[in-house]
Amino acid sequence: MNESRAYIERIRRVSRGQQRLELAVEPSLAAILPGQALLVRRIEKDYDEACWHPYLRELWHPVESRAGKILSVERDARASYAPGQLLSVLGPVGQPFRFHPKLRNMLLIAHDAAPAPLLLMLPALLARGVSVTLVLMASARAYDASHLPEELEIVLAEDDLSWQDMVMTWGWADQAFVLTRQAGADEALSQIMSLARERLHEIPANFLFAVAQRPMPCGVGACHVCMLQLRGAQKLQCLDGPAFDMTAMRLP
Amino acid sequence: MNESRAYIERIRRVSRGQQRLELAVEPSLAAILPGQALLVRRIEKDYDEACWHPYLRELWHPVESRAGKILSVERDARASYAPGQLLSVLGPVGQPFRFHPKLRNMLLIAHDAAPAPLLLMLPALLARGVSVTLVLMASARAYDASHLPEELEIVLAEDDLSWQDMVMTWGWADQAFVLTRQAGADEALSQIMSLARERLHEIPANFLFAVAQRPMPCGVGACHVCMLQLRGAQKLQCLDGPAFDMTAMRLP
Amino acid sequence: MALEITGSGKNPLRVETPVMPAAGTLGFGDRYKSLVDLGKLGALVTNPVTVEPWRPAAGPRLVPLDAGILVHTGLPNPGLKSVIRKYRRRWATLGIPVILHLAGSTVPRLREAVRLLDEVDEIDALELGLDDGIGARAATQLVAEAAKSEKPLLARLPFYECESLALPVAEAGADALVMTSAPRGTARDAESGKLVSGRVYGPLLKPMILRLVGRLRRELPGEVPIIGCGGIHNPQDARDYIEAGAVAVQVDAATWAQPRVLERIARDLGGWIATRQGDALLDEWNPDMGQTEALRRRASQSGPSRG
Amino acid sequence: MALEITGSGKNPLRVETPVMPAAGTLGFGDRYKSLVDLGKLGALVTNPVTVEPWRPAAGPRLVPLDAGILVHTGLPNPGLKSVIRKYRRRWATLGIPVILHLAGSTVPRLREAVRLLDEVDEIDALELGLDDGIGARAATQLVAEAAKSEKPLLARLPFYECESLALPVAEAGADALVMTSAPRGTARDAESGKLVSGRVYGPLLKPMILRLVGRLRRELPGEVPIIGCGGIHNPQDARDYIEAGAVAVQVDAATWAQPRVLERIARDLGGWIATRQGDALLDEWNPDMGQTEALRRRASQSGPSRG
Ligand SMILES: Cc1cc2nc3c(=O)[nH]c(=O)nc-3n(C[C@H](O)[C@H](O)[C@H](O)COP(=O)(O)OP(=O)(O)OC[C@H]3O[C@@H](n4cnc5c(N)ncnc54)[C@H](O)[C@@H]3O)c2cc1C
Ligand SMILES: Cc1cc2nc3c(=O)[nH]c(=O)nc-3n(C[C@H](O)[C@H](O)[C@H](O)COP(=O)(O)OP(=O)(O)OC[C@H]3O[C@@H](n4cnc5c(N)ncnc54)[C@H](O)[C@@H]3O)c2cc1C
Ligand SMILES: Cc1cc2nc3c(=O)[nH]c(=O)nc-3n(C[C@H](O)[C@H](O)[C@H](O)COP(=O)(O)O)c2cc1C
Ligand SMILES: Cc1cc2nc3c(=O)[nH]c(=O)nc-3n(C[C@H](O)[C@H](O)[C@H](O)COP(=O)(O)O)c2cc1C
Ligand code: FES
Ligand code: FES
Repeated sequence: MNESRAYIERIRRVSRGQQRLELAVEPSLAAILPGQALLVRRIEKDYDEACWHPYLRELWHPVESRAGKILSVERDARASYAPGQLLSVLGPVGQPFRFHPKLRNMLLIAHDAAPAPLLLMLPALLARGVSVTLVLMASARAYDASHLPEELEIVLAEDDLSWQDMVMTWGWADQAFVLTRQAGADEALSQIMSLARERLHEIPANFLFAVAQRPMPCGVGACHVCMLQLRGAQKLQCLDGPAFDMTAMRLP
Repeated sequence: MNESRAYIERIRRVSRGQQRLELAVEPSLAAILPGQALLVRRIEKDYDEACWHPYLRELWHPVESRAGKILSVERDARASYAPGQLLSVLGPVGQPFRFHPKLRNMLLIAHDAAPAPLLLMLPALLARGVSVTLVLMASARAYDASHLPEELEIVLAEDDLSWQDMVMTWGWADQAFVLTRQAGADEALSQIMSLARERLHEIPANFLFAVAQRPMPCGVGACHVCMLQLRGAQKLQCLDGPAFDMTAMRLP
Repeated sequence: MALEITGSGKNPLRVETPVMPAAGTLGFGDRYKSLVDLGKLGALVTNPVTVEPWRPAAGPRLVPLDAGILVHTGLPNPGLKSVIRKYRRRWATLGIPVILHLAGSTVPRLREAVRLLDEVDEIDALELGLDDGIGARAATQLVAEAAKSEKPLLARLPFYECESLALPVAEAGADALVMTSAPRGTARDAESGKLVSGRVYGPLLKPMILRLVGRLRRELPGEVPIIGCGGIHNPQDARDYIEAGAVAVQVDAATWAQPRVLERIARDLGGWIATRQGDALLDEWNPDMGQTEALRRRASQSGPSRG
Repeated sequence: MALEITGSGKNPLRVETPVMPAAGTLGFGDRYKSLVDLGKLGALVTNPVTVEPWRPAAGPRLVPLDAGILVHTGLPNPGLKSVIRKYRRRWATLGIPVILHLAGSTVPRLREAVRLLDEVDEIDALELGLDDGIGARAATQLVAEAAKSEKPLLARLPFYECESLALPVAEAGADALVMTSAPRGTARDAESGKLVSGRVYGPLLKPMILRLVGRLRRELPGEVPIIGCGGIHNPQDARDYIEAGAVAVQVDAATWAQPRVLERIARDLGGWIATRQGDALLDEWNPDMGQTEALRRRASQSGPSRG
């Protein structure tokens, strides 16, 4: 975790709803791992005068790392950015995802949220021959995934969050990561958890992970805004997250 | 007085310290007269969402009007602007300067302030053969006037605000406009007034004008922030100004 | 579909939309004509008027702040009689109720003011400004005196004493409480290096005053209407005040920054309230509408997250 | 050249620079290591600690505001004993004084807390957080109990009651007054549509709290030091508090937005105070220096523009 300066080197519209920003970053940041993210402020000068506008840093999710100094992040295409924009970057924030050692089949679920936080794992997993399925649920079904790798299987869930071959997908998966928006996360996770239970009877530890997306004012474990109450333990999303084993969560 | 949209069409660096922005404005604004100004907000979209950042509109001084739809304003070169920037403009603010009907010699004084508010009169006066002298005082001596018309006589005052040929300049002048910064305006005006008195014995009405530069939150006479207490009368800079006869002012 | 925004004692004050300018922001109805369609507002609240003439404050009057401004005008005005003489004809033509803001008074002066005002048909209500630091005793004496007017009385409470004054002022006869005047603050004028005292305006007032409105709506007797004022910059800000329990709102410094915001808020709230009152279904008359209604319903199911 | 920032009763608390984090912003000295050189701060004020463990608040904890944020964490912490056990070794290595912030207490709990704390050499002072809405009686009882500690006692006053509590709390034994905790407010969480209650942070707090500090500095006995806290985002904000009469300042949410701001303010004020104390001439050690000194001198000649 460090604060460093970066800038936007290039902007590419990659699909209907998404753009990718290529950031020139310090080498330490280019080594970021899947699961980790950046807390970013756009700044005018090297010294950040108006650090109250806005107060909260934006959480940017790297989706690709290149040449040891370029990170691509994926952002909603409606946000407007300019090449050359100077950035103050806090990062890396969070713990890398811990993958199953014998991972063959990965299930990714994005519920009501664009899947950017899940994408950095794709190059490495696909290169290792892991089959990856990305299920888009609720408003995430509108996500235009045309720019994602062809080997990735994309599934659109029904309104009741089910999908064709759901039994098979759950059965084959060695691990699953579920991304939700902050609002209503508990309800959504709990619904997905019951779906999984129906198919699997028992959910093992280290199998089903929630990827949390609370706002993070400090990103370093000081303000306690991002604290989660797990069964018997309190965890900080910024230090211990973003992935939490859903079997340890207190869901409604 | 109206609110309208405009945008920055072109930006030119005109001298060491100054840039000129060419604004595409509504035709009514292009007919602005010397003395009048614009209250400007830079906005992102047509509807101005964050009208609190900043609260105060900037006071922009047109220095040239062209083709019935382009206004040039002069701004400090350190401020950064981009072509295409959308603006919300309130204007015209204030009353036109009232020139002496038989004006032959005009004395302009800029004390501690860049002379932009005085420049829009130059094209018309010089074209009519009026001789115009611009005296730069205090920090205004650093103003780089190399882009101003050649017919304009530029004089740098001494530390005590005197200048060579001062007696003559005061004697010849049919009218004088004195521009000061808001801070310390009263002291500066009072000092210049006594200098004038020394040279002229008696100062006639409609001869010596102060050009006021208080901040103006509303620009339409509603908030009373810009009110001046003159002898026996209260005047609003935004409605009655910016020029006030110095013989009617209560100076220290 | 007029809304009553003062309590039931006197002829209630009726507005077509629960949105008006805060005293001191819009003049006397003679300014802003070319920028705001005054007829689309719920009412005009005049600039503050004192019984005797007041002169403008000396020294810096305004300090730009990060996300706000500090203002100290000294409330210059030519005194009540002149104001009435000068503006009554204009008020008659506005087509909306006129609320005269009375500032800086004593009991004898207020008596005089009420006598004058009750003769002026063009004025529909009084708003009494209570100064910061005023104790409950002084405040209730002033309010009781002003309440002798035949016209409905709004009392504008100071920010820091809003909680302690609300009940006594309501009991002393105010027909509505305006919460609040802008808080006092101090800032350095960069030009002169001087510290300047004045009132502070900015969007951060909204969460603070919204909380006061919500708390006091729960604590005060139901018949005392509350008018919310502080940091309103868009229709959603205004709706939040109404949902927290205000019957109406006053928009302050936002009008200076962007005059069209005031009219837009007035139009938006007018339609919104009409729809709510008539218990109509969500409709498409306003693009922001559906979402806010949905928010309101969700919010009213779950309530505030604390206390 | 150490500065004393608590009154003379006990061993005074000495700092090298009058700048520290506000309770709740910097953790317990274990976070921010890689971002802020803690040794350059005047002191560490810990996150709030309660005698019993507290759990995090349910529901939305944060609402982004225009030019601010609203935060409600519920002050989760594992309780005083655990905190001491967990962090005392770290505190010993920091090289700056440690001020433990105690929150949410009763007299018997405070008695227990003081007993525990007086045994911990790694803690140099106590800061007692007084909750909003606390009356003068309850506040003075808590302060009198906490003042029995051998360590200097800072009392953090709530925003809305700061003026009424300052004198009684000082008289009850506080060695310094922290003005103030962030005001409470309410805002709508856009994600859930819920109204959320919490504390409000933003630059607009500064003019309001600066005024309180200035007024109370004039009204309180000279021996009670005031520590200013609210809306500080740059060195000039901090200097303004010192010039208004504070001996030191606490920086709040700015640290989250831009951690290097905290250290920069600490370095700047450290040098500035040293120069002022030594009555040195303006010098060039800091680029902002000359101008501010000039402003200070002009300001001290002319004073604030109003009473
Ligand atoms: C008899 C008298 C005459 C005064 N004459 C002047 C004058 O000519 N010029 C001047 O600048 N100041 C005068 N004052 C001082 C005045 O009280 C405030 O200092 C000043 O108006 C504050 O200006 P402001 O811009 O902060 O207005 P604000 O303080 O913002 O005024 C807002 C509200 O505060 C209330 N208020 C303000 N001051 C008072 C007060 N003193 N008593 C009761 N309510 C108050 C008003 O009702 C108003 O609603 C006078 C005070 C008194 C008692
Ligand atoms: C016995 C007891 C146990 C509680 N346990 C919890 C809990 O486990 N989790 C929880 O969220 N809330 C608890 N509360 C409620 C708590 O009082 C507040 O509602 C909550 O801490 C406010 O959270 P905040 O983030 O706004 O913190 P803040 O209100 O910002 O806390 C800031 C300051 O307020 C002071 N303060 C806050 N609350 C109190 C209080 N009740 N008494 C005295 N000072 C106070 C603190 O000293 C602190 O300096 C408890 C209250 C009591 C009396
Ligand atoms: C009769 C009278 C006339 C005043 N005239 C002025 C004035 O012209 N300008 C001004 O700024 N203040 C004026 N004041 C205000 C005082 O300077 C002071 O600000 C006011 O009494 C409030 O004081 P406070 O800010 O300490 O509460 C006047 C006060 C009184 C009582
Ligand atoms: C013993 C006790 C435990 C509490 N635990 C919690 C808690 O876990 N989370 C929470 O948000 N509030 C908790 N509260 C706080 C109450 O819900 C309430 O917010 C608090 O008493 C302050 O109320 P007020 O906001 O109306 O002043 C607790 C209160 C008490 C007395
Ligand atoms: S973001 Fe502050 S503790 Fe996690
Ligand atoms: S700027 Fe508002 S009255 Fe002149």
